[in-house]
Amino acid sequence: MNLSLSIQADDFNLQDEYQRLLESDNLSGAIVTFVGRVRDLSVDKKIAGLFLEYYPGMTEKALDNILQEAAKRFRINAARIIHRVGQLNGLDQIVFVGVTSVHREDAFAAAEFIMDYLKNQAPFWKKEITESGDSWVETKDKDKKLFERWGEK
Amino acid sequence: MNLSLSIQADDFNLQDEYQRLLESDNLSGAIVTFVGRVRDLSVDKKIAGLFLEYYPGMTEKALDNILQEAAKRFRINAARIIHRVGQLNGLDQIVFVGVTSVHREDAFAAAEFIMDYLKNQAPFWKKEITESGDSWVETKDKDKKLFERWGEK
Amino acid sequence: MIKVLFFASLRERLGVDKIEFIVDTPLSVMDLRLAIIKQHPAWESELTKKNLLIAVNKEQSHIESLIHTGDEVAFFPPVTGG
Amino acid sequence: MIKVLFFASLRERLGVDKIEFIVDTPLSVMDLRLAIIKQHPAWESELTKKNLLIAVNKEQSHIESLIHTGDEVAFFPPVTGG
Repeated sequence: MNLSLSIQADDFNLQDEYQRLLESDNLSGAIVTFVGRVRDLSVDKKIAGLFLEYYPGMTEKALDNILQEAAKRFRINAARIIHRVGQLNGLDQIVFVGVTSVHREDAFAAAEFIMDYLKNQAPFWKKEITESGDSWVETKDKDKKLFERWGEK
Repeated sequence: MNLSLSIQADDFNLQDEYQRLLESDNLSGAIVTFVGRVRDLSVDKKIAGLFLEYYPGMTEKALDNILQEAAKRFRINAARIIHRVGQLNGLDQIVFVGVTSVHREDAFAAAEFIMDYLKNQAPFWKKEITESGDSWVETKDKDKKLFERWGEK
Repeated sequence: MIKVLFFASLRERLGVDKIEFIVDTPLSVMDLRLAIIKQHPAWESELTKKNLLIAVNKEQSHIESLIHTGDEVAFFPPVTGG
Repeated sequence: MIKVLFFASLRERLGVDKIEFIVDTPLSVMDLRLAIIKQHPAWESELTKKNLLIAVNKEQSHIESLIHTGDEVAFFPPVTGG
């Protein structure tokens, strides 16, 4: 099982991450990736950018827990999470999840599971930077609902 | 709505397809991709390769129907299918599906829906090429079950 | 005239990918199949297989679908793409 | 000694990211919070917000969790990653 994660300021490249997932994986015929982008901030002239804060040490632990839980629940061969932190602009890539599996339904389910858990369980906080001051982004109830569908195990 | 498809002998590059999906899309914060690979044929020494046959004209129509149906059922901004045909080897990329959306649950659902329908509705036939002759691959009941979960609409 | 296409394993077993068939239309796919079998009795077991799929003018169809002159009818085994 | 961390909007509102707190242990997170509020009465409304999350030693925890000397406790608002 090849589980890995990275919390980084730098951008990532989908093709590089895809190849890394498959590096030593000759078993998987199904590869699902998810990329999340910052929304287009240019439509709201007041917002100059985003700032992502995290809790060093705990955030890594939380992401690792999510990966371990996904590996327990689904038949997967590899999974990777990248989450960016620090200053981000509109349409910047912010999060990557990649999963490989023999079974496409497991690859899809694991990737979606990881995203739902990450949105609810991983200590990241988003701040909008505006001319008139900064404002922290509030949690969406929608993400909580998406999270709850997976239930306890 | 940016829906496109390609049936081609050539390989594809995930990064190129990802960028093409987002080319004129400033709305989508969620991008889901699926890549299917031929399984590792080297474990079964008898199989020299695969050959993919299709029904020119009808296969394109079927893929377009799948894209239209996905666009009706889910809130998506762009979707693309690539399916390779002709001679393929073990671990070759064979199918790509990419979907963009404002909502990550729609991006995931649409990509999975497209794959389930494609596996059941698109006229492609896989043949295994062996030293002792060729043999056509049979349909898996599993794919039928995955397809049926979407119901009629 | 009706164009009739065969694909994949069916095409290989029949040894032909396309026949042109002159028949009174409109008729159902089932009647067309009967007419083909009358002309090619050796094809009966292949063309009456339960899991065979049918397309008319490149759209998935049924054994009851009506066919008209100039239509393209295709018979093929279950699909195995992706 | 207990290390207490604050993150994001909570950190900004309190104006401090970390305090070190000497208190008799073991005690619950709830008791720790009471002790902090006793020392910083102005923080009461922030530290008793219903949606505040708690971590002990970098693992998500509860208001009833027991804390021992040397532990690291964190308070933070709901997360908004991805």
